[in-house]
Order: sequence, then C-alpha cells, then structure tokens
Amino acid sequence: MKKFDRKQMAARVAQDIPEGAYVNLGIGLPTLVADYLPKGREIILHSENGVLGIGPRPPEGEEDEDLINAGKEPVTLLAGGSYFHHADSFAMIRGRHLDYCVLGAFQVSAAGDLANWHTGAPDAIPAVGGAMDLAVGAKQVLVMMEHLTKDGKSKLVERCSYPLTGARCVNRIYTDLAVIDVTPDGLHLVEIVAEDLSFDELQKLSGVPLRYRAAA
Amino acid sequence: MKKFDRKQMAARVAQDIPEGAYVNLGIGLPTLVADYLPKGREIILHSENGVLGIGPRPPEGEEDEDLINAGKEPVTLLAGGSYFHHADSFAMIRGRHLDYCVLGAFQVSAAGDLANWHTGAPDAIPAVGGAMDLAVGAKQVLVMMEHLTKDGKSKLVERCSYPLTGARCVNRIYTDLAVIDVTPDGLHLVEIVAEDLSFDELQKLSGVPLRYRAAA
Amino acid sequence: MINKIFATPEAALADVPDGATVMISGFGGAGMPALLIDGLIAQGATNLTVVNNNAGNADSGLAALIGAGRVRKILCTFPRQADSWHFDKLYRAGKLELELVPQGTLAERIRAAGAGIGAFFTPTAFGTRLAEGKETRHINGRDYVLEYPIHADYALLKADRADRWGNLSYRKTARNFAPIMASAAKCTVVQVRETVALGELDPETVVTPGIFVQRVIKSPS
Amino acid sequence: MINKIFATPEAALADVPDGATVMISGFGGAGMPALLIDGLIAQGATNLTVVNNNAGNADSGLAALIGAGRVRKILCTFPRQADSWHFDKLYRAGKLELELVPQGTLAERIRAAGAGIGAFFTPTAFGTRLAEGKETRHINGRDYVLEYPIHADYALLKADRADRWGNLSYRKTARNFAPIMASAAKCTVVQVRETVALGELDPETVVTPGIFVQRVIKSPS
Repeated sequence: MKKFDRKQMAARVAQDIPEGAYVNLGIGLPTLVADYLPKGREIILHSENGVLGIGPRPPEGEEDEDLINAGKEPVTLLAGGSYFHHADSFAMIRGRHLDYCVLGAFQVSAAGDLANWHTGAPDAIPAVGGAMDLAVGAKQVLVMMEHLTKDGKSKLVERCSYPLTGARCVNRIYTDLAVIDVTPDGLHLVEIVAEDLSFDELQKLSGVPLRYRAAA
Repeated sequence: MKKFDRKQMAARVAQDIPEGAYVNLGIGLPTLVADYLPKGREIILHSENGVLGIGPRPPEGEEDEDLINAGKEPVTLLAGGSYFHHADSFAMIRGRHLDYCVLGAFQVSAAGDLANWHTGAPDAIPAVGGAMDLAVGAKQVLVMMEHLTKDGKSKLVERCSYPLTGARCVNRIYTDLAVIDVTPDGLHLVEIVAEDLSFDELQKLSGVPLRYRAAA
Repeated sequence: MINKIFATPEAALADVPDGATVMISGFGGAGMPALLIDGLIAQGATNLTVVNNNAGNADSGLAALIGAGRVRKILCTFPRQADSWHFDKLYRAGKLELELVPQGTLAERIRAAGAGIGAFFTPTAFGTRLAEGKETRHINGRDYVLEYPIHADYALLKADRADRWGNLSYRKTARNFAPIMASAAKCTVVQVRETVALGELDPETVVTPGIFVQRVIKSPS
Repeated sequence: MINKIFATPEAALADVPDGATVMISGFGGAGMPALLIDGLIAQGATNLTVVNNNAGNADSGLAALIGAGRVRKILCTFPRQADSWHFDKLYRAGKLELELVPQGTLAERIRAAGAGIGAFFTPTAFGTRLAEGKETRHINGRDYVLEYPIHADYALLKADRADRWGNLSYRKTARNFAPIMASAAKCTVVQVRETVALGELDPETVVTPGIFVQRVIKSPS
C-alpha cells in the first residue's frame, strides 16, 4: 500500500472545489489546499481574521505584517479582495455564506461529529480559535486528516473520545487512504486514494463500518 | 402670558446641548434645534438612516437625493462626517453611544413614560420609525412639545392614555411654557419660559404635580 | 470566470416565485432600486412578502408594486406617509397584512438573519404594544424583548459601484439597509450606477463583499 | 473645539484603575497596539481582565503585560501558542483565570455589547464542552446556545489614520477586532500611524466613526 502524501491529499481536496466557491481553509494541513486549486478555476478564499480573496504567499522580503491569514502567515490579496472586521467575518461564517470549509481533525465519528480542538488531556492548555464557528457555519464541512493516528488507531470512530468541536457537522472526509462521505446512514466510501489498498483492508484500518457508494 | 414660539423652544433646547455631544434630533419640531445650536460649539448630529456629522440644509438647487436625514429632507455633511448602514446606525443608538436625543411627544407621564407614535385611534395606520430605539438608547432623552393639546388639555399626564413609545425613558421636557425634569420622585420644574406665567398658573395647566427645583 | 453581472433585469429576476419574501433597500428614495422593482412588476410574481423601511410613496417603485396587488404582507417601520395611498387603501380594505417593526429592531433582525443568529434580546419596545405577546427577560438590570431574524428569498438593492465578483460600494445615505439585506437573502440582486473592472474598488472600502451578492445589473445611464 | 488627540500615552491611560476590563485589538501582531500596551505596563494598573484573540506572544506586548503579573483573567480564543510562555506559566500555576471563547462568539459578544443587545442565541459550540452549563434552545430546526455581551472599561486599539473627532481608518487585516472593541468600551484609546485634518478621511470609508472613540495617540514614526 502507498498512502497519499500531504500534497496529494491537498490536491485531491482542491479537485472537489468548484468555480466560484467561497472557501475557508483551516490552519495547518488544510492551508496547503490553496496551492493545488486548479489553474483557471476562480475560487475565493476567506480567512476569519477579516479578508476575502486571499492570494498566494508573497515573495520573500515582500511580506506585510498587516496582511496575514488565520494561521498568521503572510499572504497577498487578489484583485477583487476585501477587508472587514471580525464580527462581519464571523457573520459570513455563522450565517452560512461560505460554501466550503476545510478543517483538520483528531477524530470524526460515524455521525459526522468533529473533534479537532482539544485532546482532552487534563493538563492541556485549550485553544479553539474559529473551528467551532466554521464547523456549524460552512455549507459543506470537509475534513482533511490522516486516516490513522501515529500509533495506528483509526481517526474514524463510532463516538469521539476527544471533546467535540461540533456535532453532526462533517460532510466529507479526505484521508491519506480514502475519500468518505458522511450520510444519515453512516460513512460511505467515495474513493480509495491509496495505491494497492482493497476495500477490505481499508475497512480493517477504519474504526467504523464503511459502505460503498458511487462517487459524487 | 406669552408662550415660547417654536423657534424659542428650539433655541432653549439647543442651549442645553454641550460641546462635543452626539445628538439625534427627531423628525418635525426637534429638527429645528439644529438651527439654534450656539455658534462655535461643536456638536455632532446623528441621523438614524446612517450618517454622523450632519450640516445645514443645502442651498436651493444643490440638494442630493442620496444625502438626506431621517425626515427625508436634504442635508449636507460636515468635514469629519461619516456614513454607515442601518444596523450600525441603530447599534449606536441602542448601544447608548448617543449623548442626547430630542423627540416630540403626544404625552409624557410623571414617571417619564413617553407616548409619541400612536394616538390609539383604532382606524389609524400605525408608524413607529426609530422612536422606540431612541427612547431606550440615548443617554439623555429630551422631549420637546407644546404644553397643551389643541383643545387645551395637559400633555403632561399621570399615566399615558396613548400607546407607549418607551417606559420611564424621558429625562427632561421642554414645552412652550416650561422646562421640566423627570426625577425618581416626579416632575421638577427647572424653569418657566413663558412670560408672565406664575408657578401656580403653570401648575393649573399641568395634569400632574410639579415641584420646584434649582435649575441644573 | 466568476461573472455576477447580468445583462437585463428580466434575466436577473426571472426565477422569483409567487409567495417569495423580498427585501427592498432604500429609505424613502435614497437607495431605492427602482429599476429592479419595475422589473419585478413586469415579471409578475405575486403574493409577495416585502421588507422595507416604508410602504411606498406616490405611484412608483414599491408603491406601484403594492398598487398592482402583488404584495400580501409588508414588514416595515413607517408605512403611514402623506403619499402612501396605495398602501393605505389596501391596508384599510384588509387586503394587505402589516407587521410593524421598530426601525432598529428591523435592522437588527435583518442583520441577525445574515449573521446566523437564532434570536436576540433587545431593549427596544419593551413595555409597549409592539412587544405584546413576545418573550421578555430582565438581564443585568435592564428589560429586553426577544426578537427573531428576518430571512428573505430575494433582496433587491441599489448600490453605486460593483465589480464582477459582486463587491459593492454605496453613495452617502443611500447605503442604509442594503448591506444587511444583502446578507439576509438567499439571492441578492443589485442595481448599480456603474460596473468596474475587478480590482478597481479599493479593498479597504468595499462595503458589501461579493460573497453576499449573486446578481448585478447596471442601470441605464 | 472637539479634540480627541492626546499628547502622550501616559495622559491617555492615566485613569485606568486596578481591576479594569481592558480589550486589546490585534490578531497576532497585526493591529496590536504595542505603544498603548507598553503605556499600560508603565502606568501600573493591575488585577486586569483582558479581552484579546490570543494570550500574548514571546516577551512583548500583551505577553509582557501578562508576564508583569498585571492580568487576573483573560477572555480569548487561542491562548496556546509556541511562544505563549508567560501565559502558560501563570495559567498552569493557577494565577491566571482563562475564559476560552470560540472566535466568532467572542466577536459577536463584543459586538453585542456595543450594539445594546442583551443576549443572543448562536449555533456555535452547541453540544460541546464550551457550551456546558449554558442555556440552549431549539429554534426553527437548529440548536443554539445563549451568549451574553462582553463590555469593557477600556479598549486599547491600533488603527491607521485618525482625525480630531476620532474617526478611524485601518490597514488590511490589522482591522480585525478594533471596530467592534471600539463600540464595546466606555473609553476607547487608539494609537494611529497618522493623524489627519478633519475632512481628510473620506466619509464613505471611515470604518470606525468617532462616536466610538475617546482618545487618540499618534505613534512615534
């Protein structure tokens, strides 16, 4: 079996985002999706710190400390971009104006519950950012994560053991092994992306039953 | 007895508005206050349709249909003025950022209840505008009205018979006869403005007991 | 390529169904989308619920839509005007339902719809006839009334300039209700004085980002 | 003549009392009012409640205020950072209270304070640990959590340009929390890159009208 690497995962997510979509890419792995959006497809990226129309990272030496994304990385603004304050930015999110958000995850449950902000460790310093708003607000919540934890456990679970970010909010999951839809009757496999991985093998690596479904 | 005319009433209200105040002048009689603000005293006028820093009426022929006040009259904008949308405009009002509003009234009660939007007539078409927001929002609610109705009844009443605009919201009342404060223990006379009117005569014309009080 | 600029009001309004809730911007004449209202009259949708500050003046714009008998219900703050005769007549005849809303509550309910707020407590109208039957609550020394969002199927708006992404700027007090209505409707249609190339609107001064706008029509000059 | 421009941060911050609630703008470094935070440290007020997106980075700005032991409680959304060591140490020692708030709820609670809203229902955090103990309600098919406004005694903000009435414009994503914090504080103090003559800011592009601003300080260039 050959798993997708991070770049392949980002490209696979990018492929599903249509022309004209308004999209928020979460901090970390999801940010990588921006680099793989198909050329010529106009997609408008939002960041919760008050900007629509994010462009590529600026060339070295041309960073502007006043122009950053939610991950506090320097970005640029495309022609047609705009700035707004935090309440307006989250009005866009909470008011269901974003077509997609792409979030990382620790765990996703069979019901689409998302856990991505807290490991539940009693001594951990919690931090939530905009994840809970994105989870309830975006029209389509896409999760992008490795299929397994570092010690080989499935991140797809019957019930999240980590504290929830949002309940029943995830629509589609992209892992390094597969693309999986969350439906009212459980998880449906859209596509196996890892090379030389059978459905039965994927099922064994997954903590919840998967069903076949024709790709959307 | 010689009552104050409308201009004298407006000038008397204007005299009490201090330098630097943010003020909303209601439609009708209160709008007249703008013409009597003391020269050299910088006062910033707000209108609920989304403008701060209203200047005088434009010269004939220089009206701009996109620059109007809440009474839909053409106005101008002073240097330092700004525009904003209706939700932001009423955030200013409701959020207690306006120092003063000046409103007309049908009736004011001894407790400071205000009735200024509806006569209670069953066949009347109601209209409320921004009055209820101003009544609860401005730090100081000033009422400007004639002391008596056209048929000689006191507009100061024990209890409003007309539907309320706001409860216990009025701070000071300016009539063509007197200036009166609303206090926790009833109405206090600040000043008689009509010529040749004694306190006893004023009391007879008023539907509620008035007390003397040193002018503020 | 994203292009929200439509060629004609007919095309931009073709799918408005009977029974739709339609927000219309403007405060008096300032910001009233006359071209789009005329387009809606020509289009023929009826049984509409309209959200506007007023209930029409004289015989054009919203008053003409009301006069044509297309409006079932209106949510507004100040229907009664010297020249609101079309409204007055149908209202008195019991043919037009009115929900009278204080102006700031109207604005905040529209904004709440756009911002995904389920309900909010406002001090406005507490203790008055307009709060009768509504849930109230005493919070931190003050009395409040619970109010719910107003969502719309369409918003018909007027702005000053737009680009093909639907970013908008406005002119003076013609801004009024348009930015919040844009956020509260499923389909926001905007008539503008001028369309400009992408990037011509200063990103610091875009008042309505294009995410809230679906269709743009340039007014004939 | 109205003149909100102060000569020094000392003068603009002289009256901040111990125990004050202080909002501080900025998202990371963008929009962080470093001059005013340094002024507050020098001024000496302690036992403060601070509202910010984060809990300080490295050893300057908010981190320095926390490191100096002046903060009793912080309301923020993302305290944990690679370089939030001042916060981490005091928090782990039980010397600093944390109220963790989802970012959109933090923004909306600040906006609600400025807008006179008594409380609001938001869908964010429903069913999560951050909604535990809070009132919830099912409205029109969706679940919501009741949230209350956050008021402040002072807001320390950074903007780009200001005039003597306190009108403000911002630069790019440095705008972030400043406009809503300006509305939520009894006394809003702003450091700006540049002060300009009245009328120099385009009235269409003033982001924070001066009604929300009490004091302005020009940053040394």
